[in-house]
Amino acid sequence: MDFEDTAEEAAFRSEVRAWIKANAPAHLEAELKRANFGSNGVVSEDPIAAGKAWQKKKAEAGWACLHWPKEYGGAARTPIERVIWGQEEGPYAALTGVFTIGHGMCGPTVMAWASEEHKRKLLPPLASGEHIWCQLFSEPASGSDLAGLRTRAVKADDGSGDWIVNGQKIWTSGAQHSDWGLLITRTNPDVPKHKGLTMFFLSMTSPGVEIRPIKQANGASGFNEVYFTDVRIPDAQRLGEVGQGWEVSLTTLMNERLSIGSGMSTGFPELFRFCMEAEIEGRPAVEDAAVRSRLAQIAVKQSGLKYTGMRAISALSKGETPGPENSIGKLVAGAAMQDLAIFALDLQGEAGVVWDDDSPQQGRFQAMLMRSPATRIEGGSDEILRNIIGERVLGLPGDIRVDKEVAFRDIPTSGRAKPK
Amino acid sequence: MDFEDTAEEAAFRSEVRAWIKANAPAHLEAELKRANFGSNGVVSEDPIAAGKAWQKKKAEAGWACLHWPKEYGGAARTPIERVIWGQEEGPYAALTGVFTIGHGMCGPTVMAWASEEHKRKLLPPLASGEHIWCQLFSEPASGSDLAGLRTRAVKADDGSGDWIVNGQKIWTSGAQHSDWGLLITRTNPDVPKHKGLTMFFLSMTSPGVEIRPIKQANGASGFNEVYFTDVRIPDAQRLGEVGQGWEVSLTTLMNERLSIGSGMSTGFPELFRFCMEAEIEGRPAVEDAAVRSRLAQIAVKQSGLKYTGMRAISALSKGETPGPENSIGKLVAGAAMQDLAIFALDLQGEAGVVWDDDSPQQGRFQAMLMRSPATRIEGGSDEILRNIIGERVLGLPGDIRVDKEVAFRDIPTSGRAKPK
Amino acid sequence: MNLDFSDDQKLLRDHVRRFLSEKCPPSAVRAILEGPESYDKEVYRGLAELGVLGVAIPEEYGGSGLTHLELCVVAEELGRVMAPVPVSSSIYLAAEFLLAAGSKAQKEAWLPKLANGEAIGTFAMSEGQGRTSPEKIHAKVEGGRLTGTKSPVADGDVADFVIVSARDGGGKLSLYLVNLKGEGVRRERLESIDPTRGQARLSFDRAPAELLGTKGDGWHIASQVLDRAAILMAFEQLGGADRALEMARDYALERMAFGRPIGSFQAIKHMLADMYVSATLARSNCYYGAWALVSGAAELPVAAATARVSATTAFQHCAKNNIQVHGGMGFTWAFDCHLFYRRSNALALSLGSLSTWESQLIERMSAGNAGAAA
Amino acid sequence: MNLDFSDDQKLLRDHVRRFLSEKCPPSAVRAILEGPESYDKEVYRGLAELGVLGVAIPEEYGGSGLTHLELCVVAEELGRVMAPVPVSSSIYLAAEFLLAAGSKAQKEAWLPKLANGEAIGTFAMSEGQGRTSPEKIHAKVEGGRLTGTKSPVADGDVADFVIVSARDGGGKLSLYLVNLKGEGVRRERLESIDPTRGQARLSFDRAPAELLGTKGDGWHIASQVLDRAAILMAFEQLGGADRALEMARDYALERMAFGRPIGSFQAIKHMLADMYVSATLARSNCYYGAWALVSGAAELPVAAATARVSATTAFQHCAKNNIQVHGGMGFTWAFDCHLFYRRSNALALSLGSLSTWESQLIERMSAGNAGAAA
Repeated sequence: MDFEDTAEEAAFRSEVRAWIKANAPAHLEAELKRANFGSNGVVSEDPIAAGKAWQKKKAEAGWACLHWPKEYGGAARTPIERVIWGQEEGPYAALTGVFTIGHGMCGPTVMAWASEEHKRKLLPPLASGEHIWCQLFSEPASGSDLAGLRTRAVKADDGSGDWIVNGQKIWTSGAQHSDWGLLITRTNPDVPKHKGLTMFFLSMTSPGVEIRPIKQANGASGFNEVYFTDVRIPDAQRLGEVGQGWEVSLTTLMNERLSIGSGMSTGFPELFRFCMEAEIEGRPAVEDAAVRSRLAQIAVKQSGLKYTGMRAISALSKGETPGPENSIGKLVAGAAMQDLAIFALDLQGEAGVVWDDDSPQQGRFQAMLMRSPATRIEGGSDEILRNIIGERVLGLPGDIRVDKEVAFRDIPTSGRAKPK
Repeated sequence: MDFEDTAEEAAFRSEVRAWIKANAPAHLEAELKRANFGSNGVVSEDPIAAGKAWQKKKAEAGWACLHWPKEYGGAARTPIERVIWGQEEGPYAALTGVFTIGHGMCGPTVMAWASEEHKRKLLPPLASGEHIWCQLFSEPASGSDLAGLRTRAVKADDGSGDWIVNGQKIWTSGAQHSDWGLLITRTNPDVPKHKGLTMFFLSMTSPGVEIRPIKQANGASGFNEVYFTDVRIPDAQRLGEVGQGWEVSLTTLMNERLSIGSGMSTGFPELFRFCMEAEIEGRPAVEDAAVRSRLAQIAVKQSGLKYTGMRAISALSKGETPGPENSIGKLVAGAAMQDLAIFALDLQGEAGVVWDDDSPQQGRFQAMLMRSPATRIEGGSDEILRNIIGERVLGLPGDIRVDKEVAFRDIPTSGRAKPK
Repeated sequence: MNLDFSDDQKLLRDHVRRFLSEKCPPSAVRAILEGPESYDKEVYRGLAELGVLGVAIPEEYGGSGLTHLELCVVAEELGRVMAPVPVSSSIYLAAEFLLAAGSKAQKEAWLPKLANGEAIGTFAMSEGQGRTSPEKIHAKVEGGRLTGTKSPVADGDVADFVIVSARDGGGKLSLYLVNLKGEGVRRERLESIDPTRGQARLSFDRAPAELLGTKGDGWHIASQVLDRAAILMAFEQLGGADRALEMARDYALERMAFGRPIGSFQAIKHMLADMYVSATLARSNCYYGAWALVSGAAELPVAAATARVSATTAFQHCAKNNIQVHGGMGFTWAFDCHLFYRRSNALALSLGSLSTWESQLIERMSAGNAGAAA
Repeated sequence: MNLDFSDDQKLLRDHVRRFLSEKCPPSAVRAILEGPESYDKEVYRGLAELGVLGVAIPEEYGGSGLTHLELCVVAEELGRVMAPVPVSSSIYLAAEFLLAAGSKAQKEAWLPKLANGEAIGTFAMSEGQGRTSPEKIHAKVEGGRLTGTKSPVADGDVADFVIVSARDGGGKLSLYLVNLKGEGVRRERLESIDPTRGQARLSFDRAPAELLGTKGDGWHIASQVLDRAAILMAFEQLGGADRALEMARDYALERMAFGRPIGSFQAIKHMLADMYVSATLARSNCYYGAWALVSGAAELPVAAATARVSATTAFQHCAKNNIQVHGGMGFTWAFDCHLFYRRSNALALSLGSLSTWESQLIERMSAGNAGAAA
């Protein structure tokens, strides 16, 4: 039970720390620390360019994609070294948020399924920040039920072997900045849904690709819709066999869940600070019994997530694989943040309705109120996460499935038709 | 919007009030008001005999089973008159709790399905309190899933036409006091589960019927197990056709849900009184902000249930059928009471663990703590109630069923076998 | 016993619902959300023409002289469609203040105009962060002139006059009526979590102010009127909760996942059942409030807090889970879920926050109305 | 970083678990629940023989001189099986008080006996209803004699000595050690919601009492020891939460309804997932507490309250829903669900109730350890 580095870890940490101190864009630190939901906070220069520059610098010094093999632009470091890097990088990590999906999900998928030639071509510029990747999975009619996707890829009738893609993807983060996309399509609707899927990668500048930002409920636009109209993809850009797309996608999604952070924030530090400053009946809010009870329950969630993350890091440090504990992070943090925001506004009284720079903490709680519903949905809704915990962690049986043995085209698409 | 009686209702109420004042066993009132979970509170004399005596007196004066036809021992009164009677009967209603299942569920089932001869024989002594009935439905392996019951009835091989019953029922309230029981059995395991059931009534003194009280988690014994060993039932005591038992049982269960009361208690009045008396840091607990917030949320639940009940009564008063609102009562009250009990103990500090007559309100909150888990399960668990609200009130589709088209004997009985 | 609206009141409800479904569809709400206007003038004019604004204003002051029950009916319908109009400020508050404490002249000057929609009134108490309490009111009136700042003031950007709580010369809290078109008034529109209802900061610099009600009686009158307004607001919240529940239910029936309507999954089904439970509790508590409002019952303060706490909880609960049922779509600007979410959280704060009303409920019950919710 | 127990500590855990699964099955817990005994003497003797009681007691006082981490491991295992033994009173409290404030003579007199199970100690602070606070302590010591009543005192019916908080001649709070086998002591066993752990009322009438620690330092010492005990108790609660979750999960896999294991229904599956979440948060917070306990960190008070609040919440949550998952069976005396339910609610109150610890957590964080949970 300690928070100390091993000797090797300490040596690595000081090396990292020294390099970051010498090389990080310190002039952006203040902006990065103000980062809010869905942006890295940089306003004084182009945030994407700043991210690319930082990634390039890291790559040149051998600090990019620490866990990747060297031949693909990585540094072949251990998982715990990656964690230590992340801790030391601190606020500067936000700079390269635009690469998260490429490095965390698309890269590993390419590594597992692409030809050696493609890997050597695609991965190094992804690692070095030259290329941005996005993930084209979700569709308007298939969110939680990803395998219900409808974007069609059919063989071109010109004998080229190319595929022609038509359809629509949604919730694509960073599509507008991306050079490459990882695209899952339906190539056969006459077999059960999981069996008729095929995975591709494609250039986002391919003719027929159209990107439209989605305006979110909170007014921001962190996501996009991507439309495909007769987009041509060479067969060589297929990942896995035809019909093997579901299996390929599991590589991507598993990598999504493997990512280990310091735990998501519930917003507790901000709320606590606010309750130290705000007053109820002339006394600090933090002295109010009702406030204390609410704060305490959120505090132990925040703390529990923090130390759950540290337990996972401890496992990595010993060369073990972390347990399933980290799956609770978003489930706990999303709901907690929403409750917290509502409570913080309540403490502001009638003025809580106002959302401007004069609001406490520049309107941070109003922003949390409006952003937190998305946290409870994106990347696996609360309900899907509870299913995953129930089934994969606790070993409970899956939901009864009515759509597994049926040809995709025979699965009902409207709820008004009576379900079987 | 008023709480006034119509002229007719007011006349009826004063007639009832006068009769009750003149006839009710006033010497038991104090004991009845102390009634706790699962008993009518009478200790100074035999509580069952006291209940029978009160029912008999009511019957002789024409106040028994107000909503039943006169030929079966009732008074052919309107639903609102029944409600008014209940309001005026007040604490004395607890006296005849042992008839609740007979009058509310068994009687209506007999009325709907028995021969005229049986109705004239069985119902008047039930109405007058001479006979007590119980309902033999649930089994150890079929609670929420009632139709999964296993108690077998097979035709006797002596050509008598009698049925021979073997099996076990559970959660039978009042079995030890009952003269008659309403019994659902499986007569055909080779057809789907809902189609192989048959309903009977039988004398609880039949040879082969054995009643064993169940000791509950709180130490009380309000329920029984009833074992059937080669119990013989004449075919004339069948209700409905062979295989029609499920349909017959729906009559019983529908009547269970139709009962309209003044709303279940969450325990709020007791908690409020306690918080007026208890102290936190030298001030009344009711002045503590955390206590206030908790109290307020329970208060509006208690109040909401009360006025939901009154809305149902209002509908009856206008000759309408109440809406589905009353289905929320037990769901709200059960969970609220459990939370409330835990909170009340918290306020008692370390002394909350003690459960004796010196505990606040004679240990009522400790009793609530230990009884409330049952409230959330009996007569439809929280989960079943949410299903009912979702499906019958909101019109959502039923759960996917894997057991409806299968012969009963082929339905898996152990979870370790993989479900289909 | 008749804890229900009368047949005539139900007819009125149908009437208002028809009008609003035609004139105030979600696109009208969005027009205010996204456009430069603070409220929907056409809808407001229509409501005035229907006689709906003056429904609880006596005939002698230009109203139709019906009861507050009719106003409850109207409020629920306005809440269902999240009507972007200043009814709560002008009718639940300004008109009620005039009725409760206005002089005959004041009533005659303003009530007919409020009833026919020609003028809009509002009420200003809060002066910034935190729960409003008497000590926090610093605005003052000297020599008939008001100086101070009130923020936020609902519909303060469009109102013609405002009733302000301020300190009189002796430092006591009194109420004043201030014409916002007059001198010494500065208004600033404020950004808020629910732009479909205007919020403003009103700054007064020696603005002419006339006393409303007895001097020194300001907190007392305001408490009474706020209780009445809370019941009407609870009906608005109830309407919103019900509509958010319906929207979620409809989507759960239509939306497919894994080959089934998502409403067949217990996670969604039970979420909807819990929404139904809280909306039903809120409805029953609102009816209790409506009864207290018209019967002049001594338990009005308890009934008001009960209805308000219950309806605030229900609307926030239903609006929040409506998004969750909708999944990603529920978080798009294009879907209407966020309109309910915004409104539910805005109304939870207007007239005082949930924790304030919770505290008041228990304070009032312990002051002697303990039997009320037993 | 190693926020985990060491391999040796895990070996100890396996060892203790094996012992308890053999010697302390549910039937042993039931024997105490239903029988006349206050605790399981055989299990207690066995724990002593294993060296488990003295695991954190220095060798010079008859212990094995390991760390409190080993004691955390033991506590979790005791919690899993709801061992009906007075370890929390005798070891987490009495021994810790002696270690924190006892004179050499006091330590020598009692610690070896606590370590080998020959004697049982406990701690008595509460004098009745409500949160314990200094003002509520009326027991007093004059001329070395204690007079007053303490209730409830866990394991007070079987303890050999008790450490009592009482007022000294000057009215200041001090701690005293009282031999319960001596004169002037009356004990009454109290009925409780969890009869598997004895509770008693101790009445003292001029009972000989010797000072423990510095005069007037009673509240301060007690706070420090209670913080340490709270972390150990949190591990007991964590063990109980985990075991209740496992029991519910196993039942959900086995029990069939509608032709499927009930664990395949989302209502049950998601209930279990939420139990897992709270147990996982509690485990992580307990490890934080364990770290603070052995590292002597300045944030020990915050860590103790964090672990305690989290573990209390988790155990109550898991024990409550374990019954719900079991349905009717869960409410029978014959099933073990109520053992967890009783224990979870009893432990939630021992050492001070949940609301007390919640309040303390935030008070401590605002006193300067704000960064701790950030």
